[in-house]
Amino acid sequence: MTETDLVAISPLIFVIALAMLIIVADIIWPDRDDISTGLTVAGLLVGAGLTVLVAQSEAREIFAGAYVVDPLTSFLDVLFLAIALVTVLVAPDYLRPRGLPMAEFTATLLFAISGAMLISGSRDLLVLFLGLELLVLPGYMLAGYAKRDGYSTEGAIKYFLLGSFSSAIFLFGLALTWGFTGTTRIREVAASLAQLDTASALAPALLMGLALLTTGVAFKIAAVPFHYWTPDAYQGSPTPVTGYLSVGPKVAAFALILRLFVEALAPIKADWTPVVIVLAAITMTLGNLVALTQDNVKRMLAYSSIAHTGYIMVGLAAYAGAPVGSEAERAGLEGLLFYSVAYAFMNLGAFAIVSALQHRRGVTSQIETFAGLGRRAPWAAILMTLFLLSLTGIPPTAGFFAKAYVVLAAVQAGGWVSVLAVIAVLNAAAAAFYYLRVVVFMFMRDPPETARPVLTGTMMRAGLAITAVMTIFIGLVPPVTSGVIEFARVAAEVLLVRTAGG
Amino acid sequence: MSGFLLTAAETETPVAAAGATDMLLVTLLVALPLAGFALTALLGRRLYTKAWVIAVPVMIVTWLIGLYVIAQALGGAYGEEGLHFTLYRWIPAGDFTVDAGFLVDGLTAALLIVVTTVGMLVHVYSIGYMAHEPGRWRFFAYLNLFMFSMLLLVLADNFLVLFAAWELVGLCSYLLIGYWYKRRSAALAAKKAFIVNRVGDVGFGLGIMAIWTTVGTLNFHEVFEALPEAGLEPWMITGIALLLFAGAVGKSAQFPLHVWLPDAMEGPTPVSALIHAATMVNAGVYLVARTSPIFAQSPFAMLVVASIGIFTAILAASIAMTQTDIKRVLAYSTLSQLGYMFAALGVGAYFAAIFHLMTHGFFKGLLFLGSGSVIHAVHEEQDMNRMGGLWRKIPITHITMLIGSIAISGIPFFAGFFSKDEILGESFKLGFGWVWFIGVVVAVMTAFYMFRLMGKTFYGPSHVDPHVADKIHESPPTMTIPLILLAIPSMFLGVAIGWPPEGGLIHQWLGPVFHEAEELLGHELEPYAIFGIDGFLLGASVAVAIVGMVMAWRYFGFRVPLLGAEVQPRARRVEVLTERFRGWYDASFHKWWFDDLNHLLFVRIGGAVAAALWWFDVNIVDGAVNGVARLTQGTGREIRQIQTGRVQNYALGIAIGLLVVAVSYLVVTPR
Amino acid sequence: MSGSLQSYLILSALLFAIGTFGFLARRNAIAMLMSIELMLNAVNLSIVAFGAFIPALRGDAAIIALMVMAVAAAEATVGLAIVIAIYRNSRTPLVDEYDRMRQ
Amino acid sequence: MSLPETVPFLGWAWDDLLFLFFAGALLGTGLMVVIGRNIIRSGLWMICCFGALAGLYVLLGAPLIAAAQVLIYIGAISVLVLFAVMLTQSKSGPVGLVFHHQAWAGALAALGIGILVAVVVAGTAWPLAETARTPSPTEELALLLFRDYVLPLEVVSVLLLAAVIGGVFLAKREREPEETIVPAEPARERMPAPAPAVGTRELTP
Repeated sequence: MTETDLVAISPLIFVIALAMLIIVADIIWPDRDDISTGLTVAGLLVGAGLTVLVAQSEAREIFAGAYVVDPLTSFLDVLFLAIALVTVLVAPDYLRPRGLPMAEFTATLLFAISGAMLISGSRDLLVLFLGLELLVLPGYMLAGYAKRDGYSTEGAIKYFLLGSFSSAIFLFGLALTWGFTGTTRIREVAASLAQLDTASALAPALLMGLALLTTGVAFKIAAVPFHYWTPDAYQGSPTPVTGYLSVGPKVAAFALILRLFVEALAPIKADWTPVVIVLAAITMTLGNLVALTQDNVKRMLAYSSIAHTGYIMVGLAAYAGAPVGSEAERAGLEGLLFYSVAYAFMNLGAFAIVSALQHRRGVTSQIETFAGLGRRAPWAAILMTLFLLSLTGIPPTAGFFAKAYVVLAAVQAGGWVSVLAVIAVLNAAAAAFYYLRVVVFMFMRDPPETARPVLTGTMMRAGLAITAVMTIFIGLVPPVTSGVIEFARVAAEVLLVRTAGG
Repeated sequence: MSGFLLTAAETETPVAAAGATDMLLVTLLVALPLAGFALTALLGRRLYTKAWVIAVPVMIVTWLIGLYVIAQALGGAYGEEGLHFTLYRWIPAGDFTVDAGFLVDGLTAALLIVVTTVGMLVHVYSIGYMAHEPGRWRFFAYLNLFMFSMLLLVLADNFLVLFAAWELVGLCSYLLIGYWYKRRSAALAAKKAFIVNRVGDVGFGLGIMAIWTTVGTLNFHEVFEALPEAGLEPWMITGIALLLFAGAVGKSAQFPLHVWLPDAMEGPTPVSALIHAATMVNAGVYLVARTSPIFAQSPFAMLVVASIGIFTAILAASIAMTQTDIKRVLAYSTLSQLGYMFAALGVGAYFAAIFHLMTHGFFKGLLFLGSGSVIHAVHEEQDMNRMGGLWRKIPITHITMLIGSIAISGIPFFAGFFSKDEILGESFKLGFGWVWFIGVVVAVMTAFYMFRLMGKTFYGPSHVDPHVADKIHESPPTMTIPLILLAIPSMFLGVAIGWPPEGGLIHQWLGPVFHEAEELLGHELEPYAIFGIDGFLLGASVAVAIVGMVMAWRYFGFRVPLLGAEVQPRARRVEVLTERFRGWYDASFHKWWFDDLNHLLFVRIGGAVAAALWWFDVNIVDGAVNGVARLTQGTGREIRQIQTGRVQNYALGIAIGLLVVAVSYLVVTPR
Repeated sequence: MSGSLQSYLILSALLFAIGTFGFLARRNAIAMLMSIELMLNAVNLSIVAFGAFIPALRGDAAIIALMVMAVAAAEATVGLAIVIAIYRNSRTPLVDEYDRMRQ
Repeated sequence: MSLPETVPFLGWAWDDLLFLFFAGALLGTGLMVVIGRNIIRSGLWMICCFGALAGLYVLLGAPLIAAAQVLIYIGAISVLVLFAVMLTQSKSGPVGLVFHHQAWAGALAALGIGILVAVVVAGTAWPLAETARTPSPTEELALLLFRDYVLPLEVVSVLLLAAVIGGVFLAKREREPEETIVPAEPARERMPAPAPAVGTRELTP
């Protein structure tokens, strides 16, 4: 451990320190939500600044090659910090009326984010696993954060039990891979796998390890048929937590896939490509089909997030299915990263609106809650429409380009992956139906008699503003779009250069 | 920001006259309605009864700017290629770059004439029509948003912007059809329109993707230049063309995706006039015309376009003859006329198609607004069996609708005559005799059902509810003035731009646009011969129009405007048709022939076919659309059963998933 | 027998299967948690076995095994806290009765 | 006195006998954990299971891990689990309702996974493995821990901290919050107080 190591990893240390600081502050000034929230918001902004500063210098491996700070790390770290920021801005309006404290919430959230940041730069299987645990354990607690609410704890226990089950499976996969290659360092794993005889069959233990790893990560990204926990955990969680759960752990799990599958297991990508293609296809389709039948908006968005996992996996499949060294490989990864950014903001925005509506206790997330919103709270209705249109993939929103990128990458990759492109387009068309159903309720139904005005705090408005601006700007304003794309491209190239170099 | 704003495309140098002013004005053309939408949406509720004070003036200014741009474009100020400039680089991602660019050429200008004029008049009309509607700010906001989208659609210079606008007009149409959402039928109709359109959009989207992957650009001009040189297999060109056509079929409501348009009449009548008659439904025709260089490379795709077009024309016309809801007659009529346009596009008569699009936009807009005025007068009654004798009470509506009906029926020298005759004549001369023949049959039906509509509504004894009858009065000036203003082009537009045949203004305007497609098709037209084949074709179509019209008079009554003579309707005549017609037409062969044909067509076969087609439409096509929706939802409902809520079930699912994945790695896909 | 890597790995696989069975079959949340502990221990056994038979992994294995234990402890803490919280709400530790959210 | 080279009568190496003993104990106790009807007994069986595992670790030449196993698992985790069992079993906890009705399917799936993994690990020629065991030296371990694995070490401490903070929050009993005094809203999203009877279900919200 040297000074440069510490400088390079300073954003991560900063986030952890911030979490501890908030706990200490809460002990000194108990029950002061404003202090915790203010500290967190300021801290996250500083942390983002720090990440950008660190990103200016050369990419380097630190901690004896266990961690790396490269453009991909920076790209993902900034995204994670933004996700945390929006979540913290949205949360008080929901938590305060329910008597839930902010301090523990933000601290737990920051621990989870530090886990995500650990994954983003991890170059070691053990660090990867620990990062994953640091990501998901606070996630379980956040899901059960409304501990007096039966739905919240029910979602949490389901999430916890199944999550731990999948963690054990994932760990077994890691152990087999590790035992086979004899190293935990990702670079050396890749080098060891690259030396394998490409003509003959792989060792069964390696394939079994691959199967266990696939199952583990497929669970974390909520790919069908490992998605069961998603609807229950999402519906039960306090709404701001649902927003976070639907993007934070998902994007972090994709970061894990990038570091593990795209980097360490790249030499044997021909073996896992078919499974990814099949999983992507059924994930998109099933997510959409079931979302069609939902009457609870949170649950509908949960299924829709499964469908979005499928779209992101199309990008992964494009990378995996493309010939090594081809342009489509890069396009696929770029699409995956771009989609993650667009998805993070539009989905957080949609959940933020649901949170805002549930400002008063006892307001459900049933679709009837949205009836006549266009009349009652035009701004909320317009923003919700924006997010839903973006989720549908209607141009010129961010969601449209995200879909366009992954689909075009899939077409470029050719072969079976191009079939995925067609499935994705068909699914996008079907998805319009259930997203629009909410729009119908907002603009074409009368508000219920019992409806009371929607209240929003300043923080909530700031959170909504960030997500809305990003959703529009990524679609419409070229400097923003090209900035995100450039960033994604540089980040994607990092992985490709390294895998090509062995 | 200014760095990438308003830069003329480097590849093409617009002539000097098209300076920054023109670019600014074209940009304003889309920016103003958008601003109008934003302002109305934000301030709407405070404007209260005067919800229109922003939307309508904005539209009038837009119209004036539109007139200037149209004059410039058609006056040749923008050169043969048209004004083409890039607002900004929309998607700047390596090889996937798309510019938000505008293109104003003859075709765009032709569309602009219809879109801005009808749009402006419908806005004015809505002031009166929606006067008693609470919450009408919503209506005006949507209307402005629609105008923005539609103008963006016709001004786009590449497929992606076009697609964005395509989706936006669909969304606006959806919002406006469901405007009276408390009516369940309206909400259902809106949903149906959206779903059916999405089916077409999937095709359109795939077509755009196919274009991008084959030629690597989405700009219209670049695509048209690159496609013939890309060395594509013929089936690929056909595939791209048919995918694009799928989008057009959805938006323009052609068979088999036509089911949404009649239901869309649940929306307020100004919406029906603007979106579902004059503008949005034309987008499909515009798309096929705009991409004519692609279609021209595939004879098969052309054949498909022509067949679907002419089949929709006769299908819709036959149905229109039996409807009693005034707006539904007009809706089927719109389908039928759009079918004509596609038939024209399919045979390669591009000028005729756009010409008919323009004339139809005006006279169908007029007819719809007129029907709105009628509905208004008889207190929201749409059933023609409960109208009649209205001509005395609402004279302006009557006269203007009569003009519209004459125009659509193809009576010389009203607008529809020129455009319809050009479609039929060119079909025949280009060797599509069957298209011509069916087209002529449709012309008879058109004249018949339009004057049936006129007769049932305006002439003969009144069947209006006695309580309402006393209160019938002419609509306010905000409604009648647009009617009068639309009646003028319905009368004179044809002769103004369509005469002399094949040398009229419309040919000069659109010549450069369709030059490439015409060359690809290799069409060589004989010079127009009024005393030869053209005279015969013209005579034939006029004759059938008159026959249809006269028959309708006989059955449903008429009042000859200047002479003041009245033909009494004969309600029982349909039942005793055979004998009467035999006696009437015995004298001459032709008359006998028509007698027989009419008998056959309208009484026996016509009735049966119309009934069968109606049945087919309601049960099979409609049923299929609903069935797909039901099937999808049903599947979803089945699948959601696996979400039992029990952790053990979920865990078992994961364990089985793990086994399947492991077996697939170890057994199914080993190296 | 005791001198071959395979026998330890097979043992580990069997223990993993026992844990899996417990997780799939038991109704009690804490019993499920115990099953997960068994699974983690099975993995640990294979890790330590790798360390014993693969010279390159000698040191790594011990550290990884320690880390996995720590993770297991953290997981148990969180899991038991959640179990206690839900028990306060619904007065039953039987997980399959927590099925108010489904489909 | 020294032991004979091999196990008398059987001719096995002593290590093999120990392995068989611990392996048998491990699987037997493990099975008891998952099929035991009484959850408290299951917890006790789990402690035995962990003990057997510690024995195996010693056999594998990793006494440090064995010690940690005893300290962490038996000393901490098991006790934690037993406490939780006591906390949640006092009032209800019908002993008869141990298994889910789909247990047979679970058994099949677990058997499948177990056999598959066992066959696979047995059938693999581990490329780096040697036939002889090498004991892990403790000093080297310390060096590794603070050089190559310093990041994981730090992360684990953060992980434990996070778990403790969250665990305390979730498990701590709140004073009755004041909102119960405020007139209650129609609480569709909140759990009704009484526990549903076994086998009954409520409608999905």
